[in-house]
Amino acid sequence: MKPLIELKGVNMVFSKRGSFVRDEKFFHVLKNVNLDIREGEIVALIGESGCGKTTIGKIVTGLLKPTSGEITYEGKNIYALIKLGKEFDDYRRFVQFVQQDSYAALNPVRTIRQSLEAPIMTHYRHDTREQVGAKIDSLLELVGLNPPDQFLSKYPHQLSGGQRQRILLARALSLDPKLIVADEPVSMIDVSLRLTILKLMSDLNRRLHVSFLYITHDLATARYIADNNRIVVMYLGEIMEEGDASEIISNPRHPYTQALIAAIPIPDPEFADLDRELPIKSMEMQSLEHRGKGCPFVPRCPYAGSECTDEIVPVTVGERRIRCARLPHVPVFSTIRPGIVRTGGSNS
Amino acid sequence: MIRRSILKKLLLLTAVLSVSFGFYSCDEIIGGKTVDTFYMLANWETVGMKNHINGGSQAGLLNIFSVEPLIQYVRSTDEIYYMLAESVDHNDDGTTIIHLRPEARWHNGDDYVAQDVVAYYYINQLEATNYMSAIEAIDDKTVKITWKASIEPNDNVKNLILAVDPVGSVKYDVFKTWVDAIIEIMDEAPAMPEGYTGWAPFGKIVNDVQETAAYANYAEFTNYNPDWFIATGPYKLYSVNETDMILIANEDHWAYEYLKFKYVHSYNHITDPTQIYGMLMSGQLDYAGGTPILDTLEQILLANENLVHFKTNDPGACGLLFNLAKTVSVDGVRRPLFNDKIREGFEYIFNRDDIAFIANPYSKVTYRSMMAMAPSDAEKYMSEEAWDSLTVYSHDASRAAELLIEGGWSKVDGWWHGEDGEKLSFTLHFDGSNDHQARAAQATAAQMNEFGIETKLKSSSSWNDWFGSAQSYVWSSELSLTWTDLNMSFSYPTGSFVYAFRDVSFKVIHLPKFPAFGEAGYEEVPEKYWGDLSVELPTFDRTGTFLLIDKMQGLYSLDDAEMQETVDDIITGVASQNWGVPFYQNSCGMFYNTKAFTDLPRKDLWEADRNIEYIPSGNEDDLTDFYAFGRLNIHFSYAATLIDWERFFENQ
Amino acid sequence: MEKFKSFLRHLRMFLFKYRYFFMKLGIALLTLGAVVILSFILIVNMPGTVIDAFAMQLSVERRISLDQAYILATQMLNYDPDAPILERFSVYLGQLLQGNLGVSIKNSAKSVNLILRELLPRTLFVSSIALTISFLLGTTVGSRTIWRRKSFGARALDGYIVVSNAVPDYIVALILITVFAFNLGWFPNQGAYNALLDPGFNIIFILSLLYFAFLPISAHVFSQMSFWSMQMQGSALGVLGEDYINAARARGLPEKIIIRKYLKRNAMLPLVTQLAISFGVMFGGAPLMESIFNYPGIGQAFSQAIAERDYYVVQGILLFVSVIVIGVNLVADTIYSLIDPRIRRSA
Amino acid sequence: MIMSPAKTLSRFRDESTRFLHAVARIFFGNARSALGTSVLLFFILLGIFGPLLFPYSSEIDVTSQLLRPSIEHPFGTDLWGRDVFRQIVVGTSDVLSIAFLSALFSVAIAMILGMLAGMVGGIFDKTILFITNVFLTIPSLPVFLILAALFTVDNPVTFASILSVFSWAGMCRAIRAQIISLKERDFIQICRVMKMSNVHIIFKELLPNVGSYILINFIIVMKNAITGSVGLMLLGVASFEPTNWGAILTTAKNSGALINPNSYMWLFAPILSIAVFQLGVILLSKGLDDTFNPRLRVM
Repeated sequence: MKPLIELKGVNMVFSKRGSFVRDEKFFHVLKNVNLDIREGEIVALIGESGCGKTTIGKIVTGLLKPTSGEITYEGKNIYALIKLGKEFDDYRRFVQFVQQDSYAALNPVRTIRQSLEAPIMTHYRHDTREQVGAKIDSLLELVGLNPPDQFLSKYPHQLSGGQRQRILLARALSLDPKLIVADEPVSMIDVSLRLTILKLMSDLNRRLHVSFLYITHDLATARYIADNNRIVVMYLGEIMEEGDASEIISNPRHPYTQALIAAIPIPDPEFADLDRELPIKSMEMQSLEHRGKGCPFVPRCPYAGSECTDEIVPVTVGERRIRCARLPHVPVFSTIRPGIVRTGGSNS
Repeated sequence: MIRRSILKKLLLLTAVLSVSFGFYSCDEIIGGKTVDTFYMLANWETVGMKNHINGGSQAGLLNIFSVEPLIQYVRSTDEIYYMLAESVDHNDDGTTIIHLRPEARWHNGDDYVAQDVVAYYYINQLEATNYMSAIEAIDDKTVKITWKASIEPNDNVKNLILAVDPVGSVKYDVFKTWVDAIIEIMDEAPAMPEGYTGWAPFGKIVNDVQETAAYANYAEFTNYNPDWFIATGPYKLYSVNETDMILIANEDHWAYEYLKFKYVHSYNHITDPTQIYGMLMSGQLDYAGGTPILDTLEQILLANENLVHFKTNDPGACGLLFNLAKTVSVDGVRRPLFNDKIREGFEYIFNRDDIAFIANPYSKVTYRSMMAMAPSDAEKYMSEEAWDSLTVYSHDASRAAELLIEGGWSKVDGWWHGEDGEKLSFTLHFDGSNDHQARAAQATAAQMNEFGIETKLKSSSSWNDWFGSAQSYVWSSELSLTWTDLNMSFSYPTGSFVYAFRDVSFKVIHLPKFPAFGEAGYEEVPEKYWGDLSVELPTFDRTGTFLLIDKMQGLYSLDDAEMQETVDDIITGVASQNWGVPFYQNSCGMFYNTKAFTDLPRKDLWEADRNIEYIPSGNEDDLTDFYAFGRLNIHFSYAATLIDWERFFENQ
Repeated sequence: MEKFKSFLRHLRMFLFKYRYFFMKLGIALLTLGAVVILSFILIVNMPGTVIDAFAMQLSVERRISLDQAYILATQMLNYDPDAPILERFSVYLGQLLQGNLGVSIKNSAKSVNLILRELLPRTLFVSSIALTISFLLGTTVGSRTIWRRKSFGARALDGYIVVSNAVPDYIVALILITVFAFNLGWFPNQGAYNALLDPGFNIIFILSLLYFAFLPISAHVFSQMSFWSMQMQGSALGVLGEDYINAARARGLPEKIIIRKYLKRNAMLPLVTQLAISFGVMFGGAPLMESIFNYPGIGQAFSQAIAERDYYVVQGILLFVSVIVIGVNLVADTIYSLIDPRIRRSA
Repeated sequence: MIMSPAKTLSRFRDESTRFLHAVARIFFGNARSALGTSVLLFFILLGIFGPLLFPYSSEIDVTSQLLRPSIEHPFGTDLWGRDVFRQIVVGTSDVLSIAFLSALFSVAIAMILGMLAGMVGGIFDKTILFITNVFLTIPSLPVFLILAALFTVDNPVTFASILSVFSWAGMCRAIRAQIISLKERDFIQICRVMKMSNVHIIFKELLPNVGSYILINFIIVMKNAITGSVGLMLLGVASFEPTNWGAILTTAKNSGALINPNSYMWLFAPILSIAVFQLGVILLSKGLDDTFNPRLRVM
C-alpha cells in the first residue's frame, strides 16, 4: 500500500520573542518525526498531553507549517503544491479534521445546517441548493443522525455531545476526504457513548475507505479503533515506537510504551492487588527548551545507559520500529506485567 | 466596625453643618443684603487681573466705577459730565485749556496732576492724539492741548473726543520709566509733512525703528503690575475673587458726599439670562440690563415688587447682513450669490413688525435699508429731504419674488433655487449671547423658510466668537443676524460710520478692499487707500459718485452744513446698495430696585405701571426724561449714574 | 566594564520585575505625546487667526484702527502666523518642556499655569468629593441589592438607574439649580465661597466651600451613582457564583458580613480601573456642568476660553486635563496590579 | 435521497418565518426589550409619519405667543407662536438620524478597526490599540467644542461624524478582544482546514458571534449621541434646525422658560421627549443584554 501522507524528518520549533528585559526562548516541540499514513488505514497516535501529538495533527491538516522537514501527499511535497494553488486546494479537501471539543468546533450562533452547508457550497460550487440539501441529509444519515430534519435547524448547544461529534464527522466527510485527522474525538463525551462513536469511525473507515489519524492519550480506545491497524507512540515530540496495534499492546518493546501500558487500570480483581508501581525511575521530565540529541525518556527510563544520550537509530523489527538504543537490555513486557495482555485482549 | 459608624456620623455632621452654615451666611450675601450696597453684574478676568486698566485684562466694576475720564459722556444721549476736569475751554487759536479739579486725587491719596494727563495720552496714543499736535502741562492742575490745524475738530467733537478716554488710569510716578521713554521717542520723531492725512499722533511720524521701540515700550508698560489698582474714581477696590467683586466709596473723591452707595458688589460671569432673571426675582440684584420677552418680564416684576423696568433709546439697529464673498458657479463662471436684484428682493421678504415684536416688543421697526447709522440718529442728522428720499420697503412677498426672479433665482416645488439651479440652503449666523438678536434670528429663519428659502441657524457663544468667524474670508455662513448699524461710541454722526466702514460691518459683508501694502497692485493705489474700503457710491443729488473713504476723512472738522451734506451723501449712497436688511432699532432695558436706588426718575410712571413703556425720544419736549433715562444705563454712563448730580450742582 | 555589565544585568532584572508598570508608563508617555501633537494640530486649524481676533479686540478697546491694532497684536503676542508649522511646533514644544502651558492671547499675565493653579483645586474638590460619595454609595447600594434581586429596594434601584441614565447630567443640573437656587433659594446659584470670607484653612471657610459646592456635587452624584451601582451589580453577579460565597453561606455567616467582607470586597476590585475612567469623564463634562452652576472651576475657564477664542488657553487646559486623566489611569492600573497579582503576570 | 422542490421551498419558507420569529423573540422576548422596542418603534413611526399627520408650519404668529397647553396645542406654543408638539414631531427624524448615523459611524469604525486589529495582529494591532488609548484619554466634550468650531456642523451627517469621533474607541477595543479570543476557537480552525474564504470567516463565522454585543452597543451609542448632541446645542456650537429637540430646549432655556410658568411646557416637552426616548433605548439595551447573556454564558 502506498502512503497517502508522509512526514519526513519533521521538526517543529516554537519561539518566544525576546526583548531588552527577556531573552528569546525556543521550544523544540517535534524532533525528527517520520510518519506515514497509508490509504484506508487507521493510525492511532498515542502520547501523554504535551507530547506534540496535536501539533502533528495540525501539521498534517496544514494548519501549522513545520520548521523543517517535508510532508508529502501522494508523493508530492505539499508546500511545493501551495505555489501551484489548485492542488493544495485538493489537499485541503482530502485531509479533514475532527476536533476534541465538539462544542467549540461548531459556531454557536450558526445552525447545524449553516455549518454543514458552507463547506459544501465552497468546494462544490456547481451544486444546486437541492443537491446540497440532499447531500447533507445523506451525510447525517451516514453518521447515524436520523431523521436529519430534526437536527438541521438546531443550534450546537441544543445537541448532546455525542450528536455534536457525529455532526463533526459528517462535516469532515462532506468534502469526500481521503484522510480524517481525529484529535481526541471522544475524550469529552460520556464513556457510554464513546464506543458508538469509535464504532462509527471504524465503520466509516471500512465503508468509505477513509484513512484516519486517530490522536489520543487513551490506549484502550486506540487499541479498539486501530484494531488490525497501526499504533504510533510519541514521547516529548519524538516517535518512540510504532507498529501493528495488537502487537504493540501485547508486547510493548520500548520502555515508555511499557510504562504507558502498565498505567492502564485493570478492572479485574484477579490482578487488582498486584504491585501497581510503574516501571519508571522517576517522574522527572526533560525540558523542551534544552534538549540534547539523545533519547528524551532518559531521566525516567530505568534501563538507561550512557549510549542513550547519543543519536539514536530506530531498530526495525518487521513492521515495527523501536527507537531505543538499549533494546536488548529492556525486559519482555509480560515478565513485568503479567495478565495485562490477556485482559486487554479479551476486551475486544 | 466602630470606625465606620463614626465616619458616617462625621460625614452627616459635615453636610448638616455646611448647609446650616450656608443658611446663616447667605443671610449676609443673598437675602438680607448689606445696607448701602448696590448689587449688579460685571465681568472680570478671574486670573491674571492686572492692577491697571491698560494691562489688557478685563477689570469689571473697576472699569466702570474706578477709572475716570476728564469728561464723561452718556453714550445714548451725548450728555456730558465733568469728572476729573473742572472746566474745558476751547480757544479760537486752536488750543484747549483744561482745568483739573483741585480736589482730584489718586486712590492712594496723591494729587491727580496735569502730568498724569500728558502721560496717559503719550503712552496710549489713542485716536484723540491723532488730532493733537501737542499736549503739555502748564501747571499741576492745568493742561493745554494744541489741535492739528489741518483736521481741527469742531468744539462739540473736541469735548466728545476728550470724553472717550479713561484718563485717570496712568499715574506718571508709577509708570515714569515707560512714559519718559515714549516721550523721548516722540520728541525725536520728525513732524508730519504739510497736508498729510494719515495717522500721526501729535503730528509726528515715527520711523520703523522708533515704532518697534514704541511697541516694545508699550508691551512692557502693559505687563507691569503695580501693587494697587491705579485709578482715581469714586469707588476703590475692597475685595475681589473669581465670582465676587466689592468696591467701597472713595473718601478722597471729589464727589464722595454725593455718592449714592457705600459699596458696590458685583457678580462675575453670569451670562445665562435665566440666571440673571432668577437673581432679579430673588432680589440679589439691584440693577441689570436687558429686556426679556414680555411674559418673562411680567413674571420677574410680579416676583419682586421692588423692581421697575426702564427703557431708553439704543443707538443701534439689528437685521440681516449679506456675505458678499459667497459666489455661485454658472456655466463655469463664478458670480456673486447675492446680486443687486436679490439684495433688493430680500428687503420685501420679511414681516419686520413681527420680528421686531418678538426680538424686543419695545423696539422701533424700520422698513428702510441699511444706512450705516441708527434710524433715529439718521433722522436727526440728515436733511429732511434726504431722509424722505430713502426707500421705505414693505412686507410684500410677490414683489420680493419678482425681484428674486429678476436676479436669476427660481422657485421649484415651493423652494427657491439659485442661479445654478441648485436648491438654496442658507445658514444664518448670530451671536447667541445677545438674547434679542437670538430671538430675531429664529423669527427671521422662520420667515425665510416660510418664503421658500431653506435656512438653518448657527449660534456663536460670544460676540468675539461670531466676529472671529464672520470676518474670515472662508466663512461658511451666507447670512448673519447682527447689528446692521451701531453707534459704538458717542452719537455724533461718525460713531456709527466707524463701526460700519472700519471696524465690523464691512468685514462681515466682505465689501471690496483696496490692496493692502504688499498685496498685488498696491503700488497703483495712493498710499492712503491701502487696505481700506474700496466702494464708490452715488451722491445724494445723483450728479456723480464719491469714494466712501474720502468722505470719511476729516468728518470731525466739518461745520454743521457741510456735515449734513456729507451725511446725506453717505447714507443715501449706502442705502441704495441694500447691503443689509435692518429690522428694528433696539431699545435698552434696565431693571432697577426701587428700594436700593431711591431717586429713580418719573416716580409717577412707575408707581402706575412698573413696566415703563415710555421711551423718551430726545425731542425738545421730553429732553429731561431723555437725559435722565439715558443716564440710568450704567454701561452707557459709568460712574455718572451713581453720583447725585442734583445735590452736587446745588452745593457748588 | 564588569561593573557596567552587572549594572546592566541588575537593570534588566529591575525592569523585568516591574515590567507591567514600565509598560504602562511607556504607553502613558506615548499617549501624552500623541495628545500634545493632536492638541497642537487642532488649535492650528481653528478658524480665524489668533491675531485677527486679538487685533479686533484691541482696536475696539483702544479705539485705534484695525491695521494698527494688528501690528500691535503681533508685537504683543510675539507670534508670527506666517511661520512654518514645524517651527511653530518646535517653539510650542520648547515652551511645554519648560513647564509653560501657554498664555492668554489677551492678557499676558493670565497664563494657563496660573489658571490651573487657581481654578483646578476647585474642580478637583468637587469631582473628588462627588466621585468618593457616588462610589461609596453606589457600590454599597449595588452590592446590597444584588443579594436580594426581587426586593423592593432592588426594584427601586433599577428604576433609579434607568431614569438617571435617561436624563443627561446637565438636565439634572438645570433642574437642581432651578428648584434649589432660584425657586427655593436654599443654595447659591453661583460662586465657590462666600466673598466676604478670607480664604484660608479654617472651619468656617471650608464649610462655606462645601455649601457652595453642594449643588454641583449633588448633580454629579445623582448621575454617577447609578453608574457605580450598575457596575457593582455586574461585578457582584460574577462574584456571587464563586465557591467562597457559597462556602461562607454554608458556614452560616450573617448576610451582612458576607456582603461586606466577601461580596463587596471582591466585586470592588475590578471597579478600581473604572474609577480612573470615571474621573476623566467628570473632568470632560466639567465645562457644561460648571457653566450651568456658574462654578468657577477649570471647566468654566475652558468654555469661556472657547467662547472668547483664547486658543492658547484652550490648548493648555485641554493638554493638562489629558495629562491628569493619563496620570490617574496610570495610578489606577498600578494599584490594580498591586492588589490583583493576576494582572501583572498576564503582561 | 432526492428532495422535491416543493419540500425545499417549504423548508426555506419555514426558515424565513423562523428568522422572523427569532427577531421577534430577541426584541420582544422580555418585558424590558418589548417596552424599549415599542418606544423606539413609536419614535421611528413618529419620525416617518408624524409630519404627515401633524403638518408643521414654521410661520410665526405673534398673537399666539407662549400659550399654555390646550387641545389645539398639546405642549403649548413657543415664543414665536409655533406649536411645540408639532415641532417635536418634526424634529424627531432629525434627532433619530443623528443618533442612528452616529451609532452607525462609530459601530462601523469600531467594527472595521477592531476586527482588523484582531485578525491581522502584530504592529497593526498595536497601532490601533494605541490610537484607541489616545481617544479614551482625551476628554471628549472639550474636543467636541473644538471640532464644532473647526467644522461647520449643519446637518445630521456632520453632527453624527463629530459625535462618533469619540464613541468608537471603547467598542473597538472590546470587539478586538472578542475577535482575538474567537479566532483561536476550533470552529475557526476548521474553516481554515476546509479552506473557507476569509470573507466567509469574517462575515459568516466571526460577525454573528459579536453581533449581539454590537447590537447592544449600537443602541448605547445612540443614547450617548443624543446626550452629546443636546449638550453641544446647549453650549451653542452647532448650527441647527429650530425643530431639533436640543435646539428647542436651548432656545426655551435661553428665553427664560425656567422661570415663566407659561413656558414650562415649552422647556419640558423636549426634556420629556429626550428622556422617554433615552428610556426606551436603555430598556431595549438592557432587555437585549438579558436575552443574549444567558446563552453567552453557556459558551
